[in-house]
Amino acid sequence: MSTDAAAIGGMGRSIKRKEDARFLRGKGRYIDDFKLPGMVYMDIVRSPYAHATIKSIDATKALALPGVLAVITGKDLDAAGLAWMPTLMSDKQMVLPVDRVVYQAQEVAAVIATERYIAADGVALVEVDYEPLPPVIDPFKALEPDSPLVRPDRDQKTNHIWHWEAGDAARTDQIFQSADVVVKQDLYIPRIHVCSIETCGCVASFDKVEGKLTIYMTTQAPHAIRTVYSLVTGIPEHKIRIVSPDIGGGFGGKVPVYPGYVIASVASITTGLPVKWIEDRSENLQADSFARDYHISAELAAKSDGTMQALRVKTLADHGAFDAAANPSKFPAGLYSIITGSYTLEAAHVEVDGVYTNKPPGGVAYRCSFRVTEAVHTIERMVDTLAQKLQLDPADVRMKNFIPPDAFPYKSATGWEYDSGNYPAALQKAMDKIDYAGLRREQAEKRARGELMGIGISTFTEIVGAGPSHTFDILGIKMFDSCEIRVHPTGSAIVRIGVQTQGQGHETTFAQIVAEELGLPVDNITVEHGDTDTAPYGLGTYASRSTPTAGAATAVASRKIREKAKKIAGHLLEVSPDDVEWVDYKFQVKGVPGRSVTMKDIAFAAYTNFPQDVEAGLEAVDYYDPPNLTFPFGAYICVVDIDRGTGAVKIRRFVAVDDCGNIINPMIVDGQIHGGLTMGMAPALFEAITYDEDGNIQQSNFMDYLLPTAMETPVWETDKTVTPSPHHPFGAKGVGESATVGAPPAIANAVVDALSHLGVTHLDIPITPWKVYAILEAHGVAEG
Amino acid sequence: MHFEGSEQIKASKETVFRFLLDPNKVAGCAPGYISMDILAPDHFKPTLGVGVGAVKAKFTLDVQLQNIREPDHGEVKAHGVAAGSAVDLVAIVDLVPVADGETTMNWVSDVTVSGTIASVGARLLEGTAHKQIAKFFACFKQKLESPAPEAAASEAPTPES
Amino acid sequence: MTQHVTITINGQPFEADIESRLLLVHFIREVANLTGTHIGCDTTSCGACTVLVNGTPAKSCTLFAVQADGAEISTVEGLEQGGKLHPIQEGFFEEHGLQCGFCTPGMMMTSVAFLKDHPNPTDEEIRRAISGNLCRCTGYVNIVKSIQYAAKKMRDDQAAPTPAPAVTEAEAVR
Amino acid sequence: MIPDNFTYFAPNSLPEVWDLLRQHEGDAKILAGGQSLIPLMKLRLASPAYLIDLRNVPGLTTLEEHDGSLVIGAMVRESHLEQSPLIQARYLGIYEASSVVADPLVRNFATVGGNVAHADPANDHPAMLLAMGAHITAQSPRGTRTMSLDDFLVDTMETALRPDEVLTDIRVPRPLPHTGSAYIKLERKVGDYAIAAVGTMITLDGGVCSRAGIGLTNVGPTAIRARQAEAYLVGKQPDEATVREAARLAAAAAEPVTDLHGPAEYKRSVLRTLTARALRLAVQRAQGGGGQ
Repeated sequence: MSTDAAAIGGMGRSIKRKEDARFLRGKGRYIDDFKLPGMVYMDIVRSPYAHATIKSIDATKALALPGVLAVITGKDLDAAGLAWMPTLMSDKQMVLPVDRVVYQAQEVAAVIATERYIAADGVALVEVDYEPLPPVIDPFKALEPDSPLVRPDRDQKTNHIWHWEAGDAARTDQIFQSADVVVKQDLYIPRIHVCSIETCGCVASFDKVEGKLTIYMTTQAPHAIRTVYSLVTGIPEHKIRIVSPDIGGGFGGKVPVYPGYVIASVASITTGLPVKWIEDRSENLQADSFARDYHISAELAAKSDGTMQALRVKTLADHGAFDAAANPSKFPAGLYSIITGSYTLEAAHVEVDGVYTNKPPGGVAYRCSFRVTEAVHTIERMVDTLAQKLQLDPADVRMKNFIPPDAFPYKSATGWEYDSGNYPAALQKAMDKIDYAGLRREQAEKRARGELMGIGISTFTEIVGAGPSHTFDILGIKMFDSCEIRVHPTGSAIVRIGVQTQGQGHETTFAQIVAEELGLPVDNITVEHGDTDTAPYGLGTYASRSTPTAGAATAVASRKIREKAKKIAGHLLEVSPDDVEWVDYKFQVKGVPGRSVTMKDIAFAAYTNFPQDVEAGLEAVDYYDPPNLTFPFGAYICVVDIDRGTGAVKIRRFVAVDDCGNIINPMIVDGQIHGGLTMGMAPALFEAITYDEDGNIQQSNFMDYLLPTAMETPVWETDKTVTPSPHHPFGAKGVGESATVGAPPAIANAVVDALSHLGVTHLDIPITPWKVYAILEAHGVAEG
Repeated sequence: MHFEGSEQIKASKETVFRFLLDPNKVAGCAPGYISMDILAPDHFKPTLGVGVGAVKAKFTLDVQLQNIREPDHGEVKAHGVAAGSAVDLVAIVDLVPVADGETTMNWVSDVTVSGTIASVGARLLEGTAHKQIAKFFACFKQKLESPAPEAAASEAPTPES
Repeated sequence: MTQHVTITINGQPFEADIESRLLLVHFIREVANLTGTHIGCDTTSCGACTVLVNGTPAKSCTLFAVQADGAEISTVEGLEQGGKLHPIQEGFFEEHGLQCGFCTPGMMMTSVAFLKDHPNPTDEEIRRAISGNLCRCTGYVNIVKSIQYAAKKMRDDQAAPTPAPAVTEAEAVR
Repeated sequence: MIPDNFTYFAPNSLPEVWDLLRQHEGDAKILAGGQSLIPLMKLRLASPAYLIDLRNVPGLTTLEEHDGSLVIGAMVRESHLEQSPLIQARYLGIYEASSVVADPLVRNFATVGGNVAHADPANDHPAMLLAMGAHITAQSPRGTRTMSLDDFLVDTMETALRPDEVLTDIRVPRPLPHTGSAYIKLERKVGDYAIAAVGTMITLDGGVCSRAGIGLTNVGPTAIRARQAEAYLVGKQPDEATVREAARLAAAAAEPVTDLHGPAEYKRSVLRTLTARALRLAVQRAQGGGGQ
């Protein structure tokens, strides 16, 4: 009968993770670990060209190879009406091409064979005759009238996809006309790739007798995929089961439906055998959805005392050959309009134009909620640019322009209603922790000696937790999320959620929510997710939405159970439910601490001894539609040293003060921030995907695409402030991506700061040693 | 990739040109020559094992001669696919007589490599391609100037390995 | 093209006729059905496939199984002995050294071999030792802590060996 | 990533290796550590029909001083070299080169022989070994041949090794007293190839440089010996001005190209820095007196 809070393991405790038991023993079940009876393997023929017509595909030699069962081409899929599929952004995408390829490494045909190695041999034997076409690589040239068309299948004979804007153009222009100061900066946020260490893959298994298609799939959003599959194929939705097993990292790259999943499904239906398809790293990097690739031109208008007034931003978004981004339907540029950041601005106007090029499709996240990284990088660089122009300290400019703590809820110039925040407190904490004043003194001394160090600040505001459903949907499916809880007679429980973990620790944190709300020990609660046959419908995990949406659903479902439990408690305590109160994880008769019953007692009674007017059992479901998004924030300070002989940048210190509202599990939150910071540093200093003029990708594997190791990664110093979300059931906000969003500008600002006395105002990421060295050389301060 | 060069060959323009039009002779100079199908006098398919060190890819090229202006000018268009890669090549040869029995062969070549080789091998590609192409044209000079070329060169070339 | 090999994994011999080209990682995963060893790249960069070959950490995607004929392989499945987690497993659990868990087996195998030669490592030495293993989730901070935890545990166990298990921790990983 | 199939041999003696090389000339590749070859095979950029693994051939794992030379057997693993007390004590430059080859796991299998014989200009050992005046031993049925590493490195991934020859060891002259060596690599991350790297060796005689070796990594078709810079140093006191001028000359010997590892001009500039740093370090070590 212990109601010891430690044994319950509820909110705010660093409970060790339940899921670790299997991972530590090598017993995780990742997609490539599945082996079904009779399973065959699929491998994919891919285009060496970025743009070409397909004159013919000859599979004779491949089919002659013993063990090859079938070769599937676009013509085969076309016959079944499946050569194209919808993207999440109301565009369509080739599953397999019928007559032309539009990016390098595009899927051209699939070989099905009895063994993985034979499938690979078969791929090498498929002969495809191509006629190369001029590729469209530069998105600016793509918009020129004489540019070749990437998508002649469309009615619109242009490479322009869409125009989107937010804010008040007229008011913004007006402020710019009369502003004391205007700073302008072009920024390029390069194309990058999430590169979860596990690549994508699936095992599709069609049961001919039942007519049921089961797909084990690396997906962050199993339910949405089931619905889309049903709509596209016509297979009734109850005859489709999507199972998302253990996922070896998602970060947004496992939200889209890739052609491989669809081809494997078709292959299973046609062969009647389970078909496994596992990407290799090269395929993953070359063909799966990319992130970012925004060409930005930003202007900030301010008063001469540093008061920021208005922001004007124009953007070209390179989407590759299909708009296969994974944003809410009404937001082709995601939540990019959060670009006014943590600051009070009188007005803002932000525009984005999407454009097609002969590159792989995408525009998905890289551990970032819907284009927030691009927005944060822009505003945080612009604040520094302004400070530099006015010769003010960038910390002072931020303090001066922060939305004041008492101004929340705050309506931003682009229309968002920020739920809560205390930006000055977070920045002050970071400045104190890192000894900002001391660092500035050190910098001045070093500068006098010719040494280069820089201090960079980023005070970002995130926007996470989509819904609410009136604004947010994915292909029309509203962005709520769900939880279903069943409490068993002996006081243990199973919790099923509509979101899907990829390392965030849901099996632990969601159990903690229920433990906190119901007073059942966390050890007695099992959390399940990822199987559409059993889990309640949900939109999945991405964009830091699990805690704000399904986490809220879990709390609300728990509270529904508690409501019912209260009636049973009254019955057991022989008082009116109105005379019962929930205190210290149990129900007690009001004012009589000795007379109480635990949830375990009640659970047993719910099946054995319940009042006449109460249904048997103890379970609840909640579909939670958040009233608003949540707005986590943080203040990051980065210190870099620059090697004058090589231009190499070394992060000496990095302090991250995050505020994600109330915290379920501090250990897990810290881990999320460590990982997020590393994925923020990576594009700031190392990662980028580029193409040569023929459309050849230049970073097609981990030899060329540079994921940081433990040696390049600094020791992250984390801290927090807590400003609860006023509208979330337990005041939480979501945290998975904050650090990835907030870190890049802190690093870029630090490098620019180190070079600012040379007149440097900007460096595009990734900041390579040669970009820095060129500046040092030009100013005669390079060593050697 | 764009490459160009020129060779001084101690042979008449006509002799050089005849050599260039003979696929068997030219193929003998191709890097890593393995075999060849001749489909027409101006259309043939040699199979080459091209590479450097351990790196080697087997290409079957589809070669088409075009814009032949005897005995001054010829163009070659070639296209091949291998190992997730493709190569597209155009070469233009102009012959200029310089002295009695001597000819300058000016050549330019544009090569596009796509796919795995271009992505993975970019670091080594340009240097390697340049060397192979320069070797190819230098080989003409050597064969044309070597003794008793007529008899030897009319036979089918010997594969490299 | 095929060859008969005997490869001992976690003390159990596996015999098979295999193609010369079969990668050791595929032997482990598909012949021995030990799927704790993962594959994350094509270019011997990520270390998700790290196992011990005769005690030495190796990227098993960059060895042919025929090269390991007669070798003793240790994988993540062999770490736990007699129902007792290896200190490295305990360390990763206690210090939250894993998130998605995909790189974890390789990370732990590298660490086990490292700690044998470096019982009292600095954080810098640990970072260098795991620099052939990529992790995308954790930012490495907690992995370093996990390895320090294991180092301390192993030192403590060395100083005051627990009486019960017949197999010492050090032997367990061989 | 699945390689093409091949026939695998693991012969027990050099004569067996030679036999196999002769039987399958042109189609066979020697497999040492395989850390470069196997990824190439997985990408199907290399598809040798026969692989001849040297792992069972005796005598290729020597690592000792012998007859005035350090003998590094072709199958000595990078990690073995890195951990060898002999190398750490007397051949610091080689130690430093081995400790930056790829990553620690790759080094457990990668071999020094493979690193040199692959003749990739980005590999780390050749430049350091050039600086130290290393020689290559190649054995064939026709006998044993020794050549300088300079002669061995012909072009990108091309060596002077004949089809029937096997690289069996690398010999580095034992350093004279008052010799120091160093290897400095600039890489963006562990596991990456060098943007540029420099190996240096300096012997001092009464404060004057009596011998100098400088090798450059990944700034030309092969590892490059900076001859002019070496010649410039000899007979001079290695003061700051001399070091800087030598560094300038070394950079001038490079033939860098613009690629993912940076613009050619940057590489040339950074070579000056790296050469100067590696020379200073070598001089400092030479002044320390130990034969390093």
